[in-house]
Amino acid sequence: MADETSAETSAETSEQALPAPIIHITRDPLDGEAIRALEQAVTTAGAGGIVTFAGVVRDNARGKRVRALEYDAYPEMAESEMARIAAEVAQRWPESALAMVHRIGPLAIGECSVVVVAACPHRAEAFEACRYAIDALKASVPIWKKEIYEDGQEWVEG
Amino acid sequence: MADETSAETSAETSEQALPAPIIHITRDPLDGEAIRALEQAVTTAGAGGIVTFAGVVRDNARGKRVRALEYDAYPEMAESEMARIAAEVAQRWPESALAMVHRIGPLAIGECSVVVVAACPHRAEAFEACRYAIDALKASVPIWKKEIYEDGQEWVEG
Amino acid sequence: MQVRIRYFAALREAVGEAEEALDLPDGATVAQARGLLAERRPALAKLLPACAAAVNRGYAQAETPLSDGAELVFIPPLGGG
Amino acid sequence: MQVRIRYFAALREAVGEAEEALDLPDGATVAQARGLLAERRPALAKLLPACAAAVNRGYAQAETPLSDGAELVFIPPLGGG
Repeated sequence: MADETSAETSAETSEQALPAPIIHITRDPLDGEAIRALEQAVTTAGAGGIVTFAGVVRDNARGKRVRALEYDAYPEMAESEMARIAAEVAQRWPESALAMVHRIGPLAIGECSVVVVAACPHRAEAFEACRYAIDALKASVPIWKKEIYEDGQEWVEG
Repeated sequence: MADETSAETSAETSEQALPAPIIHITRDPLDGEAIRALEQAVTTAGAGGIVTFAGVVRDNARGKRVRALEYDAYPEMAESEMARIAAEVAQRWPESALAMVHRIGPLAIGECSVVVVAACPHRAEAFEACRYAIDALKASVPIWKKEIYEDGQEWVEG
Repeated sequence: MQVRIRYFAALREAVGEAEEALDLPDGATVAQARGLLAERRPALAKLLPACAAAVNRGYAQAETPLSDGAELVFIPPLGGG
Repeated sequence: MQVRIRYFAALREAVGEAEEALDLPDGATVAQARGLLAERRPALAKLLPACAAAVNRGYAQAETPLSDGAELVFIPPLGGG
């Protein structure tokens, strides 16, 4: 819109620059407001589909009643692994914009532990990029989960 | 938690009932607050993964600069088709909870036209259910899109 | 018998109305209604071939018979999402 | 030479400390550090075999040589997400 004479050549891909990936390990709650802010931060005028994954603390796991969770991270390496994943996403889906935030510390049932947002021109890419990023995060980012039960606690995989 | 003696048998699947699907055609904005409300409405204590798809009005399409959009619907049939899709999702992913809302009327660039939220115990199901629902919506729900350009307008497919 | 036709999107703009009543012979099918409408409404003749049809708010085939009072809608190519 | 070992999650709870310095012969590998640590820290002996290793904040192989001042972390099975 800023330069109408260039509308014809620039219409295919929006001329707004893609935002850099947002990567954080945080102790702050990932509440609705925080998730919305991430979505807004990755959404450009050329984004047609936004896929958000929110991982939430469930009340049960492996047949056991979970009362609460605690996440720990190796924060410097976690952020560098997340940056590596974001670079892979940018290479595979060049028009994507990505946010990945993982919360650590104590979490209650129903609270959000991780958010991944992918914004892309089309929905197929947005689903694929978001799924790729959360799968890669779970596979390689040094974060750990301790489940706290009625009668004990355990660091668990997955 | 309400009945501790039944914790062992009920731990695998959370005892909280799944909410009924949320289905709407609306003229109200699908802003951050509205999306958050949908996410909360489908999230039970057994939900571990929530996938949200938001379709957003882009500034370009098919090489043309889009100034704004207008959506029209056959509202009664649109809602019954969406209910049919929700029933299919419930059959394929029995532990899922789903919300599908499509906005109609005039929309500006960057505004959200459609939101689909799927909440499931695990992330793979949530991605699949959300993707299935938005793909099915686009394939069968009677909603139409008029693109408004600098120099004209057109009802377009897809 | 008579069916109620409702128009949406490109069809409504072409017709300039949101609905109308269409008189049909008893037992007429969706295909017959489509043919009659294309004759009566030249503005629709080019649009109707690309349209699906819905009877009483569900998709219908060309050979679906209509009944008195049915709601018939021709559905142009979809654009939701 | 000396490397800095940092402990997280189950390893930190087992050791009761967040980090320590480990003296190693020059040119020692990740595998040698792991062996030495299992001897010095019996609490870790059961946990270390399931751990990956990271040197200077990137995943490393057993045969990766360490250098003086490196940061070495044994990474228990991941639980992020």
